[in-house]
Amino acid sequence: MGKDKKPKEREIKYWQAISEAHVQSMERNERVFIMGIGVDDPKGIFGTTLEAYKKFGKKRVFDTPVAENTMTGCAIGAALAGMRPVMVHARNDFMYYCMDQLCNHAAKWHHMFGGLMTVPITVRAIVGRGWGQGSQHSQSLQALFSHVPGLKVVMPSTPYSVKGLLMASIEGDSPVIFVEHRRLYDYAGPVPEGPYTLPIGKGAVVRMGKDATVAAISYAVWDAIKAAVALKEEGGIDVEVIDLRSLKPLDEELILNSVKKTGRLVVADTGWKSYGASAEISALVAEKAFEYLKAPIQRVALPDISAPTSVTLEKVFYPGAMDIISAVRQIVQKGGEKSVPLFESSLTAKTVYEREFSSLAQEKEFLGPF
Amino acid sequence: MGKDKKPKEREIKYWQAISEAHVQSMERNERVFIMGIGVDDPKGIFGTTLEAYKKFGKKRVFDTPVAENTMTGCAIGAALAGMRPVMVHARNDFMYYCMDQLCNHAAKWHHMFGGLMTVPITVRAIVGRGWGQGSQHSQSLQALFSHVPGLKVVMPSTPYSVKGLLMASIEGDSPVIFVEHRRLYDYAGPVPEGPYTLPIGKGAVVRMGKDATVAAISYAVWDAIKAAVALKEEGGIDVEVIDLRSLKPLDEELILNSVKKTGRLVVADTGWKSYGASAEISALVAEKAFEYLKAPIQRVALPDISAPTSVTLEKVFYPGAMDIISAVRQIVQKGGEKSVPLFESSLTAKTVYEREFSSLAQEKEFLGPF
Amino acid sequence: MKKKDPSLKSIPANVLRDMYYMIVKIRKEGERIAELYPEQEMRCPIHLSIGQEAVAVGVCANLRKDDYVFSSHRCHAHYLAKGGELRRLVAELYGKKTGCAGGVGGSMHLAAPEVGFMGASSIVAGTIPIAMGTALASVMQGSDRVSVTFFGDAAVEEGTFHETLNFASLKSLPVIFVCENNLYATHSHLLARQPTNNIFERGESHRVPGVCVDGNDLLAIYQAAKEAVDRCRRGQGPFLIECKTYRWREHVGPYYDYDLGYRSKEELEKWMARCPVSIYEKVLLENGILSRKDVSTIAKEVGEKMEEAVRFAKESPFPDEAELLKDVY
Amino acid sequence: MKKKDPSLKSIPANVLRDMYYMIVKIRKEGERIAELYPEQEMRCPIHLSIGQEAVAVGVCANLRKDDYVFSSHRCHAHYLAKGGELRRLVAELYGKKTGCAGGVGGSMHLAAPEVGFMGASSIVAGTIPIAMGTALASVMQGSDRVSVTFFGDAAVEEGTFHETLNFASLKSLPVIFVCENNLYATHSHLLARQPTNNIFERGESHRVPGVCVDGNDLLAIYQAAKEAVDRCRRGQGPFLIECKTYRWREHVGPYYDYDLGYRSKEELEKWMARCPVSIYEKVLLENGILSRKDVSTIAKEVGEKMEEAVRFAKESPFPDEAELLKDVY
Ligand SMILES: Cc1ncc(C[n+]2csc(CCOP(=O)(O)OP(=O)(O)O)c2C)c(N)n1
Ligand SMILES: Cc1ncc(C[n+]2csc(CCOP(=O)(O)OP(=O)(O)O)c2C)c(N)n1
Ligand SMILES: [Mg+2]
Ligand SMILES: [Mg+2]
Repeated sequence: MGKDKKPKEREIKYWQAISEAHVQSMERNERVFIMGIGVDDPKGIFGTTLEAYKKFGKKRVFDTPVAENTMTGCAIGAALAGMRPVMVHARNDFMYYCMDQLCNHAAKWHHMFGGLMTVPITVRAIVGRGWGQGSQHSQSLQALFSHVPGLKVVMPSTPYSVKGLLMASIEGDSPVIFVEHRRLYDYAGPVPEGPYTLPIGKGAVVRMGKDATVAAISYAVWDAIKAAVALKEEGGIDVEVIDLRSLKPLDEELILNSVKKTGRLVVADTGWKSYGASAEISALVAEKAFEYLKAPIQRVALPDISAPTSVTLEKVFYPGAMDIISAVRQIVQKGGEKSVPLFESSLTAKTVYEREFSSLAQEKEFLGPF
Repeated sequence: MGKDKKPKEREIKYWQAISEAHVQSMERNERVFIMGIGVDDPKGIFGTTLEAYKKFGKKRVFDTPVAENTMTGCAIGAALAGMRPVMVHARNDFMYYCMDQLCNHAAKWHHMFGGLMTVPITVRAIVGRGWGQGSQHSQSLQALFSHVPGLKVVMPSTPYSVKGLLMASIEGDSPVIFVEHRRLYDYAGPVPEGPYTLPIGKGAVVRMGKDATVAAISYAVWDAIKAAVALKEEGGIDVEVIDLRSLKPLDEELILNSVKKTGRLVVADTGWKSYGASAEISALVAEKAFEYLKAPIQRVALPDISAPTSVTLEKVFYPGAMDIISAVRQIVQKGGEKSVPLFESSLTAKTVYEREFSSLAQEKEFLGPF
Repeated sequence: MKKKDPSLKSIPANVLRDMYYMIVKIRKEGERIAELYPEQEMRCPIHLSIGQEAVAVGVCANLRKDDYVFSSHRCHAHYLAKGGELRRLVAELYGKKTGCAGGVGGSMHLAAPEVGFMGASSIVAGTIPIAMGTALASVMQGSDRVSVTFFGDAAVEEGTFHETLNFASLKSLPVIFVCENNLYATHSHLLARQPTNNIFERGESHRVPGVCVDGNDLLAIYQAAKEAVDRCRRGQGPFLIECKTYRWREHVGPYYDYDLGYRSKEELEKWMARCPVSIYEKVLLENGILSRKDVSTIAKEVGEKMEEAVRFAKESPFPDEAELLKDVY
Repeated sequence: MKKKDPSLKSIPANVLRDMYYMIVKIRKEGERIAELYPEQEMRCPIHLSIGQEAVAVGVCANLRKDDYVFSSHRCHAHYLAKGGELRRLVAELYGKKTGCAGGVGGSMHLAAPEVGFMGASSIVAGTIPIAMGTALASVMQGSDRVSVTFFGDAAVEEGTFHETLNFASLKSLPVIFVCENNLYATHSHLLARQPTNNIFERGESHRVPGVCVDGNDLLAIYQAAKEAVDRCRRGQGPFLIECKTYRWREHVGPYYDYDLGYRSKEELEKWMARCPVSIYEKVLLENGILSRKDVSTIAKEVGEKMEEAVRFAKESPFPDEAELLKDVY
């Protein structure tokens, strides 16, 4: 993909890449362990912890009570004592419970004591979108974590990057919130067999273009790619797609350089729009690449509503490739015109588009596990 | 101030206006009550709950255990059963503990059940900046609350608006996070004696100008006014200052209209810069008033670090009027130039400026209560 | 349990019969939903209470319409037992506009405030403090309403459970904590999460009395709940009831799951042999409260109601797009 | 307490003397800081432990340098008792570069990881689960280190306290929970926040044993802690020690505050009459472990050390601006 050297290895799925990252991290460093609700159960967090459990057993892969805040504090303490805990949340929605330990403690312990200690914890935060998960099981909370100094926020979109970034997170000395979108779990791609890390804070250009930049994150990268392909085929619009890979630190240079070239920006995110991650990318560019901008900056993100479960409402609720297409069209064809709010986009039109591009990714309706 | 009819009444302080809002809300509606750590103690949350306690006693103004999450859930339940609880946090930092009840429950209960129920709770969230409160006692977390759909976020800057908006929050049917900056508590201003409400979601132009807009919130409004006066006196730059008053809902129209007139925007916030409230205001304008913009949008906010306690570091850490002045100068005089990161601003220069403008507001060093 | 139960005397016959009707209805709902679920028209995760129905019925039979009830992800039984409409439940599962939450909430977010079923949260322990809040309101309003929250054995691991016990005890609030201890949280055995299986004792150091009852014995639950409700109405403060029971189907979804390996088929069968519906039916038959004929009449009626509800749900319209924005502020 | 204490025999004389030295040092630190604070050169909120010193000393005397200790907003005593440097503490209060946290942390965030004092949090109950985490690490690493967390009586109201008891008990972790029950949280009496004054019992239903000791009796604390530490080192799991004690000064700041009205002067005086330093001093004098001369020598030495520390702090440079960015990622 893009600037990364494309390894020629076998293809594996996103969830398998996570699994592999776990196993190899644990092989390389005996201080690494995994904890969380269900990590040792027969389903092993959508399969991602099964292999590690099989290999390293209950001592290094263990279940916890349902007590998110305390178990986070426990991970912090273990980290202070030299361990490298990986904590897993099957839904990031449950992490509201542990905001105190994450934000008042993990995030602050290093700086608050003048740099005396480090807290190397990795917190896997899964976004559960799909099959009517609804308001408390499908949130995408990266913006909250990105706002709090002292936390890194990583959000990979491909099997290749998820493995390299997870290994880097586990190896690094900072607390990392590692956000995984469940819809990516079945996506396959080339992944080197051996251990490797990717630098946290570096994004990647995944498709070159000159007319507009789409800066995207996680699952939205795939929507962006679909949109780019369609825009090229249909209207000859050349979109550059950036996979941000991490929100904190953010690869400012990559974004700014791209916008300096294209003069136009659409930001695509999986979270809510207002006060969301997309706002930061927009504000960055409005501050530091303003003079290159030829059109308003568009954001494609969730409307400011909690997620409904009904299938009809879900379809309207979630933006997709079509919303990115229409956002790009607006700024490329007639810069400066008011954008239509996402949720006003018509369901019918959307469905047609989704059928059209469904071959571009292995996406299919999620039917469980839940 | 600005567009509001300026009442000719007596002047009272910000904390007294809060106290009055409590008392009058409780007089008007017997379902209103106040709960929180220390609300009934001899110091009464910096005096704000003393009068209510004196008048209505322990039944309607009561202390709670230190259990933020549960007490928030308790407030939600009471609200579902027809009460109108006001919950007080002497520091908003403690609210990380109750994010689950606030964000997964209070914020969602109305929409998640298809509008069957409402949760009329008001949560007073005090920002504790001052006297070395440090990393866990001086955060300003409005951006987190603003991101989550279903919560209103109000953040008044004056005695007049704090009374009217607090009464509106208590009267309204939505959960409101009511953020009060402790540095404002001693600020005096005209406040009508009787009960009144101000609409949540309406900002105010507090100073008219044509060269640049400074959109500010809470304590930053005062810095913005100081900056505007200085810029006018020294360089003839005419700054329009907007007091946003609430972040959710946000008075988009007011901001956009001002920027359409001035063509330039600086956003001043009391929280961290990255993924903060200032990013949303910037993104809004970069999307909806792009064609009117003559210069990059600047943000004046906290650097992405947790607050230090040492007095020397605190002085550098907090931006002030001088940072707003320099942000405005950059975009008015030489649009498009790179901005200097706030924390690089020199301490000496800053101190000089602060002395210069100290007469403009009653600000003084905070020496307790803690 | 198969002997004549002296407690039967103290319970009016119509209450006994109503409870039977209700437990049969709840069982039917669970089984029919399990049958229909593989059609993939109910597009949300569904947690069935099959095997645990007695708890909801025994507790709610002691409540008035204006008492408050809250629940968790596994909430169908509680919704029905408190008087929520069956067809609006099923419509909600199908994501329809006529659902009890307008199709927005789904299976884990049922509500029927008109009968005091104030909602369910899919966040473990989420409604424990909220239920207490309604109890606080009752006290402040001078009413003798009682609040009940139903939750699983994992919910006691969340700190909010203890925080709530502390405050409820401090203020003597009329709230009853009903734990359905089905031994598992998802696939995790209780003893993998808690040092010992003694949930009913967890209130002791907070001065909240607790009892442990057979969660498959409707009458035992009814009696325990009655005592707790009476206490609450008299202003004597909160109460904790642990009901030992068992979930027959998988944690989420319609199937059996002993093949997964986290629990055995033997364990399941042992519990199925103690079916709460059969146990109760037998007592009523033996004591002449119900006849065989009543049983089949009720079965038939409940079956028809269920089919009617399914029809209603399937035929109901989906919410339209504007609905999504309707309840936003 | 004023009689010859049999427990004295079992404690080596040098330990008894070291504990005396430490309690005198901690008292001196508190009193001198209280004197200096009104100069307004220490620009951060300061929570003094005057009156509660015995707890820190009695517990930490049982710990090795490589054992872990955590604390809360009221942390000076624990920092010193675990071996943290006095002058770096004072420098931290003055916001100096030479402070134990480089002037970034302030009074509520002392740390000295080089002697196992792993930090303090100003969030009530914040370090309770973190301390448990270090205990988990010790077990995983096969070491016999023990972890201790000190907290106030309000911390047991936060759910994380119970969550931690549950997990620590489940895994038999070597962590000791030391509650300094000084009857108040800020201005709020314990019985306004908890149904009953029985903190040591709160672990029972989690199978965490607890004891309640006189928090002003250093020897009693020493003995209780010894037992708890031994248990932990033997792998027998967590322990809860409640120490009943009293804060002499205001919650935060250097003054007395009985005039505020939330507690009486009589109550204060009753507790001051049971000064933990005097009680212990008397025992040592009566038992010939210390002479009057030792007492004055120690007083003098401690006084000098304190003055040296103050001088060091005052003369130390402030951190420079670049410092602010140093430990950021
Ligand atoms: C805060 C939180 N953490 C984790 C989950 C995931 N989760 C859903 S159900 C469940 C198990 C609940 O077990 P229990 O309380 O015993 O209820 P049961 O399903 O057995 O009825 C878990 C852990 C959740 N919903 N909320
Ligand atoms: C989570 C949280 N809530 C509230 C506070 C405010 N607060 C600071 S100290 C304190 C009282 C603590 O009382 P206790 O635990 O008894 O300790 P003590 O001060 O008596 O030593 C409170 C409520 C806080 N620091 N953290
Ligand atoms: Mg269970
Ligand atoms: Mg106390």
